[in-house]
Amino acid sequence: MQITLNGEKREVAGGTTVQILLDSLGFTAEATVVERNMDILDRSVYATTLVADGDSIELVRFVGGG
Amino acid sequence: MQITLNGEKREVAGGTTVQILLDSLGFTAEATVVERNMDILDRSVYATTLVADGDSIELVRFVGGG
Amino acid sequence: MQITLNGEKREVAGGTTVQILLDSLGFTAEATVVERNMDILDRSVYATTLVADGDSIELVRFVGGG
Amino acid sequence: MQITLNGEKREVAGGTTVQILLDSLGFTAEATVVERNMDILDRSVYATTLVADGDSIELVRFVGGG
Amino acid sequence: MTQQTSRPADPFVIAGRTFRSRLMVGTGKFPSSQALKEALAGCDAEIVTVALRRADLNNPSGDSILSVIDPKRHLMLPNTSGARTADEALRLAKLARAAGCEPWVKLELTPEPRYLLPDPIETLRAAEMLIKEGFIVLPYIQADPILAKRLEELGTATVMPLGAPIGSNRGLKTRDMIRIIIEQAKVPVVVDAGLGAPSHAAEAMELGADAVLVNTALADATDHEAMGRAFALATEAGRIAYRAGLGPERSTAEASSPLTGFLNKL
Amino acid sequence: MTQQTSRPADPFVIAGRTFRSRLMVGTGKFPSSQALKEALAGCDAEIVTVALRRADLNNPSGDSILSVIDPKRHLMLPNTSGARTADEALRLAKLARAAGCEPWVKLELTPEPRYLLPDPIETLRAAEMLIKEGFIVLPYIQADPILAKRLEELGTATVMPLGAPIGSNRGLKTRDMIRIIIEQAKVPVVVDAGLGAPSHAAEAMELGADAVLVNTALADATDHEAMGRAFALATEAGRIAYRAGLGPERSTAEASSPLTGFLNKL
Amino acid sequence: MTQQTSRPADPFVIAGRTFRSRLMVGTGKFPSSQALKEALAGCDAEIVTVALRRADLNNPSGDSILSVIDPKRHLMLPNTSGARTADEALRLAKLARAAGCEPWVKLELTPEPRYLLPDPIETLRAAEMLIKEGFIVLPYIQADPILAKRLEELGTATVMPLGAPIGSNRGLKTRDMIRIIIEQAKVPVVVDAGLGAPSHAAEAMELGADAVLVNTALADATDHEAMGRAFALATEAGRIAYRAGLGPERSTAEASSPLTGFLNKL
Amino acid sequence: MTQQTSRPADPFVIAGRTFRSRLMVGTGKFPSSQALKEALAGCDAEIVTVALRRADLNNPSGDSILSVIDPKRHLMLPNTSGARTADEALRLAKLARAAGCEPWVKLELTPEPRYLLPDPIETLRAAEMLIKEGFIVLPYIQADPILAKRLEELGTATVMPLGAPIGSNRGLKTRDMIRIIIEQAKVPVVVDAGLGAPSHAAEAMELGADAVLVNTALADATDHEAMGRAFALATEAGRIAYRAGLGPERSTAEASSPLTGFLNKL
Repeated sequence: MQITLNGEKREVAGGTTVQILLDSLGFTAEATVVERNMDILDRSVYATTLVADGDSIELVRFVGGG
Repeated sequence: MQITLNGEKREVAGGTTVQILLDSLGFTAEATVVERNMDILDRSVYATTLVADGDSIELVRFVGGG
Repeated sequence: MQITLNGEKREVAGGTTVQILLDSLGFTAEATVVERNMDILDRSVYATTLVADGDSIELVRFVGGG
Repeated sequence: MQITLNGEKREVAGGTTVQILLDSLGFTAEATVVERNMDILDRSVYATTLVADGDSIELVRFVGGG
Repeated sequence: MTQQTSRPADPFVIAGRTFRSRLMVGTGKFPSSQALKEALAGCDAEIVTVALRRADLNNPSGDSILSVIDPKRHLMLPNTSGARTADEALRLAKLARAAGCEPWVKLELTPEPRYLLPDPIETLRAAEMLIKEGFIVLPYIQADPILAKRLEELGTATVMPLGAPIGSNRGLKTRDMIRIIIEQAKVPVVVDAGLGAPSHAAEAMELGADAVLVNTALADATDHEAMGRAFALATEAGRIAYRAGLGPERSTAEASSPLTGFLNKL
Repeated sequence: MTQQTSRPADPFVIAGRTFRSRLMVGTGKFPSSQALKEALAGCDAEIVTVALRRADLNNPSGDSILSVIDPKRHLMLPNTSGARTADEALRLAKLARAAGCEPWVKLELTPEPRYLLPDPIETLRAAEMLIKEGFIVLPYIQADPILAKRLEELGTATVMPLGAPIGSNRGLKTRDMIRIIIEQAKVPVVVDAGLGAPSHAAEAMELGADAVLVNTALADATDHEAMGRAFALATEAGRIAYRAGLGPERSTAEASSPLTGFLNKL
Repeated sequence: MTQQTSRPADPFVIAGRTFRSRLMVGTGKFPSSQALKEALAGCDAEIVTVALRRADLNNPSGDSILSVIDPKRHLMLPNTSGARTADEALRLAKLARAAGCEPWVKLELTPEPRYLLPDPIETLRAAEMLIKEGFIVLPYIQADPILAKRLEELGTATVMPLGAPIGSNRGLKTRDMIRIIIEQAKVPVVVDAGLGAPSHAAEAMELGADAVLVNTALADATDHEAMGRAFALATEAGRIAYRAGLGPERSTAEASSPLTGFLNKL
Repeated sequence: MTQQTSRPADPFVIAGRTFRSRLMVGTGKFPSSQALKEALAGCDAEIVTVALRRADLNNPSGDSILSVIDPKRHLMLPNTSGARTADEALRLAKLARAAGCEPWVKLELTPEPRYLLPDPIETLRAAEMLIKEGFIVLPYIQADPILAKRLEELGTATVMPLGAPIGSNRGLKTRDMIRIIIEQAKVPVVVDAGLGAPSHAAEAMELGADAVLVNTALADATDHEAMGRAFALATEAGRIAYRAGLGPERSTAEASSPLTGFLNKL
């Protein structure tokens, strides 16, 4: 199935959880926030939240800023 | 009967029109705008508009301003 | 005899030395410089330098300045 | 013979007057001042003043300036 | 190129109406009608602002501002001074129109009396209401480029950023922001408030302002006609210079006399 | 009071000679004689400065500055630019006089080329020598009030303090000292150098300067006649304002519309 | 009076939380994490701002800002940079909170990229929404005293007026308006943006600002720790001077050495 | 790079003698010896100026400045205030030396009392005489780059250009000329007079001045020790920043947060 990840189209296998997605990308939960279809996900649900076809997901992190 | 004229309470006789009021105060219609109970009156109706008890009337004119 | 001390005329007795003059005025040599007829006197000669009639003497000291 | 004209060495024939020099260079007396060995020459003597060997001559004129 | 040919190419247009003078004059605080009359004559102003106030019941035939303003030469521009809310500003604008003014209004919303600075929120709200009612709106604002852009997008006829607080005579203290407003504006920029000397007016015009509004400096003058003339000349000077191309600032000197052709040294 | 009556009461006099214009013009760096001609026409200057240099031997009939300056309308004021010592300045002044100039000289002694700033010691020395030789001396100086006073006491016809380095267009950077010089001077004060915009000229005149000298800003302009006109207008504006009485700066606002007579609040 | 006794009496409190340092630091544009680390060490800052951006999918373990910020010493203050509307600002604030930040936010709404100036209308709207959501709001604004007062009345924890455009290093160009904001504010005033040198920070503090925020000047420095130290010292200097009582400007001199007791003249 | 390594590399040397502090303090106008003592303690100054005056015959044991100055910590630098000619300055310098001062002198020649501005001619003459007599001369001068260069060539140990008239608290009004003096000087440049706030001292040091001298601002303070501390911190801040590399002014903004990686718009 296809999702939009940080603005890019991506294919992901069915049954992929947010945690699996992060792991596959090499991201650690600590430094990252996940927004799914405009809703912020609590870290506690990463492992139990399935990514669905058409999802728009944003992985956000802190950078230097004034 | 009593009206409020530019913030001051005033006694006026029944049957007083706006025109009569202006004349009695020595104002000419040209230089003045009359607001009656927050409604601006057209000059053409000064002579036919009766002042009613409790009316709030403002006589306004231009002054120097920046 | 008469001298001019810091611009004021003063009477002093004959035989007055600079040291005697300072003592009589209550000045200590340390904090003060003495200029006699435009010549700066060395402290070592205060005791042996006689004040002469008509002398112009300036007692100078440090004050706050920018 | 040789002269220094505005800093440049120049050969001029004997018997050359300042006027002849100016003419040969195409300068009009009006717009130019002549300084010969640091002395300013009056225009009236251009025709009668001979240029001598070793003379230092400056032809000066007005230019735009602030 | 000569002035004769270059000047006509520089019309000053607000809301489709062309003006000759780029100096607007406020009529407040003059010691007498005569003083105001002289100032207006001296600067040959076209746009003059006025305020609306309650008539003095004890002085009906009082010395009127209208005796000085000539409808043939002047556009009387009523301001909304005294208003603290958009509704009060709308009310004053309507009264002015009813009194015979054209539907032009200098929108002025100053909630606090000490510095008389404009309220950006109420000013934007009032501008929207006034435009809906068909008014041509000239808003007095802080030197805020984003606010200026938003007002322009709403449809105001100009923006009138301040140079300094009203009557302070401090000059173009907001120079950097005024410069940005001018760079971004598609409507005329009129610098209002704080211009206390002709050099301030010239500086604003040199930056590219389309016009300036002056009041206090004229009212405070000893010779009102002369000061009016001075501001008119300086405003024109600044405008001409803006169009004639000013040079850049340099951190070192640049000789104005040739650096060659020196005589032999002594 | 009207301009008609007040203006004639303001003659500009240097060394007993009366001038109409308070804007002096430097003639350096113009792209062409035509450009200079237009600038002079635009500002209607009376006093124009020129420099003396070696004639170009390869270009005897070269385009001459004299073709533009009209002895009937202009006083040609030779400067001593290029001189680094009093003796060299004296030599240049004498050459200028021999070339037919009146015995007026703009004394300019600038030992270093980067900022072209005047040397106070040599300038004072040269002024003394020139005055002895019968010259009318207008010295270009740092904005140094004590030096200005000393030159005045020597007998110079004016003092010409700088606003900023020559050609820098930076304006009246020495404002505080210029103000003191004006307050103390008994001879005309002419602000010279650094005035890059009409507003700078107006500001100097508002401070009470008797005149200004401008060159670079005119030479750099795209439209020379227009820029000349702009500086002339601004100089006049500043002078008129100085005489008409400018108001003080205020730290708070002062309402230009009445603070009474407001309508009942909504 | 001595520092020992006077200094403890000067706590810097925002939203009930007391800070030691009055210098806030922005973490953008540093050449490396090491450079930022040195700057933070040099100025011993407590409040440091950060931004939120999309993670780089190709660089998951990328050099993180979090490696430099020490939760024990620093309060990480997320900004809403990138937001052009109140809704986007709210979204970013929530993301930051979800990422573990305390509910503090530097509200930054800059619709246009050239000057990055704040939008007064959206900023006010966003402040209201954020406060409702329980955030402690520090809004970046134009130096607009009326807007500052309105934000304070809404309940923002501070106001953060700009001195000049972000990164311009131009200093306190809005000085007059900042002075008015400080005079009228009941919440801390933090001067943000444009402060390019320690003297700018000191000037803001001398005016009575409660704190300053600096970023570009630190990031641009050659020696980051030294520049951090310089800004910290200047900020403290300005604060101490504000409390110790600065003298007034004078238009004439006032002798610092006695004007009496001179010796007889030669 | 760390302060520890960078700071020792920055000694302040006058006439071969190294100083720790770049803040010189004038001792005039303090309300009491205690106030001066606190100010000196607060700024930890090394070089302190004093004046010479006639002793008060009626108050021989009067409160002496010497009670506050500690020869172990302070270099007492006598000034020649009160002198109007080079001869009077020489006389005062000799008196100071006879009184036990080292042969250092702050040369101050101010003929007029209203603005107390230095006389360039007499100052140059006095400097020559004093140097011949073996004095180490620190001359107070107008911000005149040519005069500064001439004094340096004569052999003065420093030049001390003014920022504004003595005691005026107006700050670095002569900024442009100070910048040129610093650029051209081979001896230390000490900005003296007019510095009324720590930000003024920092600004002078950021320009590259080697030191500053402050008096009035310290004497006028309410808390003398605190103000002394404030000036010391600001002077150090300005020096560190000068060495750490300040960024350039920019006419537009430069984002301090990234302009990429924004989230999808709402």
